[in-house]
Amino acid sequence: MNMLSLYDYIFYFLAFVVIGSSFVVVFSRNIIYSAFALLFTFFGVAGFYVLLSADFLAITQLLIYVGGILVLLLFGVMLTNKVVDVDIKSSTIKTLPASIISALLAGLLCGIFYVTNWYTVPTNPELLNNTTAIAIGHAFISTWILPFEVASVVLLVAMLGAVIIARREKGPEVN
Amino acid sequence: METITKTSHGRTLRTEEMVINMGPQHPSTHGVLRLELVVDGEIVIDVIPHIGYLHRCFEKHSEQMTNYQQVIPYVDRMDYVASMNSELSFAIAAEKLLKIQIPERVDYIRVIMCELQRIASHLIAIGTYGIDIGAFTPFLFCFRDRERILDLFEMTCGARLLYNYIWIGGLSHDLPQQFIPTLKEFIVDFRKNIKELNDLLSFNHIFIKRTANIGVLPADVAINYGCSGPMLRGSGVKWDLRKDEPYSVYNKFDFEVCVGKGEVGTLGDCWDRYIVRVDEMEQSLRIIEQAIQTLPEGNVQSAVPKRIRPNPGEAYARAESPRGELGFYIMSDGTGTPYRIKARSPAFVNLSIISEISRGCMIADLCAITGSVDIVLGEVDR
Amino acid sequence: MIDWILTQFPDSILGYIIICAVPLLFILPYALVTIYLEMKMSAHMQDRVAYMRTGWHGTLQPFADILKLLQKEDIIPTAADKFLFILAPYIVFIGTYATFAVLPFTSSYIGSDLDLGLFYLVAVSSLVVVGILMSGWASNNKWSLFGALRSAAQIVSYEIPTALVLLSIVMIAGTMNMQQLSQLQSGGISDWYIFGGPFPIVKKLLLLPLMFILFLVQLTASMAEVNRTPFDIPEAESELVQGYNTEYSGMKFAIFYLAEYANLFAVSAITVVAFFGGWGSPFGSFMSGGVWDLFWFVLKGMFFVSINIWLRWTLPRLRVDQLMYVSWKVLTPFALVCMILIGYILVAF
Amino acid sequence: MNAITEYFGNITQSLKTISIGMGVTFKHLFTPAVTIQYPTVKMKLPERSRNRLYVNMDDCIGCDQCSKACPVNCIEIEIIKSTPEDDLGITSSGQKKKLHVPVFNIDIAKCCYCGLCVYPCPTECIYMTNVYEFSEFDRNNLIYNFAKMTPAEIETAQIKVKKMDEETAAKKVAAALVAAQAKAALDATTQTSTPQQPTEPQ
Repeated sequence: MNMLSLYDYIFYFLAFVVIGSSFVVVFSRNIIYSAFALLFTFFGVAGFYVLLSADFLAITQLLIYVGGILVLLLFGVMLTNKVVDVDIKSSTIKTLPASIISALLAGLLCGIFYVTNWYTVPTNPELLNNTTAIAIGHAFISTWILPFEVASVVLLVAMLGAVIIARREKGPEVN
Repeated sequence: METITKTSHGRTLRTEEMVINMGPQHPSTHGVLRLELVVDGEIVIDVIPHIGYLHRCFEKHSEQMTNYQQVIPYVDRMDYVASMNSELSFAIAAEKLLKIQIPERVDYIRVIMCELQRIASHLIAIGTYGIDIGAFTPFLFCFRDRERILDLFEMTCGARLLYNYIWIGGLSHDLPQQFIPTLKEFIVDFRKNIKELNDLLSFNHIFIKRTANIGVLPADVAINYGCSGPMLRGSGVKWDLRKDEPYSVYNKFDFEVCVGKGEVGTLGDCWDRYIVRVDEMEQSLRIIEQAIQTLPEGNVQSAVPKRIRPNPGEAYARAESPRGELGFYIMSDGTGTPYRIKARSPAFVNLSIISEISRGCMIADLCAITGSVDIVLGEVDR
Repeated sequence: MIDWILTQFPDSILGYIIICAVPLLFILPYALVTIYLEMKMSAHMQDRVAYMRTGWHGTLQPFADILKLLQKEDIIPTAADKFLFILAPYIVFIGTYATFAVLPFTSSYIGSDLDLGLFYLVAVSSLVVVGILMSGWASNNKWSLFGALRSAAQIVSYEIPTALVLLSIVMIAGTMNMQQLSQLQSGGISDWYIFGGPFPIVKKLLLLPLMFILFLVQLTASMAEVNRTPFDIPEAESELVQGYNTEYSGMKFAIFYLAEYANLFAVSAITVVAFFGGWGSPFGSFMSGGVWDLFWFVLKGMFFVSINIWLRWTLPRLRVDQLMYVSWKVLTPFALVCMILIGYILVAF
Repeated sequence: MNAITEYFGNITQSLKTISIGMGVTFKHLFTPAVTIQYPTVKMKLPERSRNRLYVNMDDCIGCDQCSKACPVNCIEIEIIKSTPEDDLGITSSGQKKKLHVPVFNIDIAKCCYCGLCVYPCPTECIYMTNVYEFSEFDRNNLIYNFAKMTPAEIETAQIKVKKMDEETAAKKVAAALVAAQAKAALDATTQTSTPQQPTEPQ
């Protein structure tokens, strides 16, 4: 058996963090705990990106998922949850269909995992030190410019929509 | 407190307001005031003030005293940052009951002391108001100047806070020799310091943005609620007992009644109330300067009665304390013990307006409003 | 320097752990010095003298403070969510500490010479938000929750002007690497980006006003990101008692405190790297290299820390909505306009 | 247009006033401090300062005026009359002391430092000193006992007074008896009357 390298240790540690915290997200009765556990999940995934030397993606993961989505989620949960009185509890409903669908999904993923011909590169320090930002930038501005721009338009529309919804609440209310 | 709102899509949204207690131990309630807030996020829906945490039965206690003179130390403890003014009010009421004439020198010294006390009290109001808004440094600048006034008081009567200086019919001590020169020095320095304070706080843009158009108190509402002092003058009502119903020797001095003008926002907002206090300090300096120029000679204790036994009857006298109209009602049954004493404390009346002017403001504004009312809980609860 | 440490511990995780601990060597003494500096500066601004008893002019007082905090009873409110309550200060500190990984202390030392240094800085500061939200919620105190929500909203909003400013710098420099950014400005005071950067004179003069505006934006936004007056609304003592860390005591409070001060240096260091030449000496190659680099970097950082302290003891506090106004309606448009203008200048010259 | 001027006006005003404020605080960075290092450096108290009370028992005549003047009843005085043969000495102002003062307690914890007790004192023996550092861990230690009499002295004084009282009472009884007899003799001719009871002197 091969001696495990440092990277392997880090990989298994991150895998443990991701899987463990995902379990907390799914199974915790306290919705706040679920939300906070997401933090570790996102972090673990960012760690995987780093191990795959996708540094730009890793940092974007942090910026968008931790800084944006998670904070938003926490805001939502905290403002709807009563602080002192009762907690919103998550409970399991419709166990049977859920487990069937989950099993199917898991089977599908495993199938893909085994069928796919993975493109492997030897661990190359040279590659690790190079940023992917330049390549991503070039790709966005040349090959994928249309989807990139369309995505930004979609975001703009979403933002305007959010503003309109937020404004409507302030108007005269139907009681 | 649960409100059910129907959105335009016909779905119901249940929202609930949060009830939160501000005080009795809260940094910005200036003592043991408890404000029960109903808030919707940061917006204050309702404010319910709860008072009485500092109630010491001043009025009932006074009725147990064997001597009118003994009431004065208790009066000191009502408005403990402006004791001189409380003493003056009580002394005037008692003198009215006794029907005695007091020497002119006594009146002049009383005016000097009360105006110094007004400056000291306003310095606290301004300084703590700075803290309410978040600026700490002006507070210590104010306290530095206030210390010098307290030094003057200590030099005169031996106490720094609770003086027992103004007696019925006179004063406990005459002015010490070095009082007038020290006071003159102080006036010169203090004029500079007011300017510095204005640079640092009053005209700071952030400060103006935090206080202008906040807690607007229209003149008619202020009058209806019985507000007085800088609270009323901040709303543009020119009412000052020193001018409109002169007591002591205030009619001999030339000074202006400062009113809010709505310079940076709406008339009657927090900034107006604040700036009225700053301007009043300047006017007090003017009064003091005139008083020390024309200070008559004489004995300050010649009219102090040996035994204070007023004839059966009643008297009410009011004076302008730094917080407003402070009145004392005294009823005598002919013995040395007061039969009934009632104080009309301005801070209590001014506080009653707080829920009226702070509906719909934000929590941060509530601190600004509470600070601009300038309450002293010792006087509110008595 | 990192290579040297790694060669001492070949192929072992120990070397990496030691590398991770190096910034602590800086943060702890720095925090002590800054506590002292803050107390002394505030006192002298208010005509006081502050600490005088512990040691010469009270120099040992910060140690005494830390010692006191270490000994204090560690109170956890009964109604608090115990697990999150304990976890929160550490998450806040981790978020702050992570920024130190990419600060170029000298030309030879940087924790991690990331190519995406600036981008990483922007991303990692969001971790602090989660920790603050956690502490506010776990305290089970309405004032704490207010503080936490305010803080989160504040930091999230102020990230945008900061990001725009840093983006402008990246556009000019063409790199996000902190070490390279410093290297580009190492030619003395006239090469610093605040004075237009190392460019021909016309371009320099055109860039100069824009850089000055960007610097002001960055200074304001960085103050807001570390919750200091005039943007200290999350812990506004007159409104929220102490905000999200009201319920904390003892060592947990000390960690919040340490994180706050460390964060203060981190944002100052970002300003230094982006505008004031990082570790570069103002006299070009004179007094540069080796320990001088560290000296200049820390000196410049401490200069901005003192400016923060100075402002804190001068200004009143803004209100929540005014804070948002400043971020969204003043800083962001200004930064955006500057960025676009810089783009034009860069294309034209 | 108005909104735009206001917008830029706000920004320039903020920058301007902030820099003015910073100037003020910067100036103060170099002004000497006004505070003092209290326990090592102390401010000179003015002559009239009112702090801890002190009673010079040599001059006290036990008149109870101070206790009556006190608004918070913090002075507790007990007296024992002296017999004619006792010589209690004279006060510094030459007044003759007539009363023993076995108890003269001042509860400084209750004292409100109003100074009202100082003015009525006929011998100026109670006055306010400039001592202000007298905190205690036990509240009872704040009750100051100024009386100098030992328990033995108190007892002898009490016995003496009792004896004297008894003597005077006996004298009174005798006198009353004589008077009653005379009166009875007088009344006997007119009407009957109730015999008078001797009263205990207060």
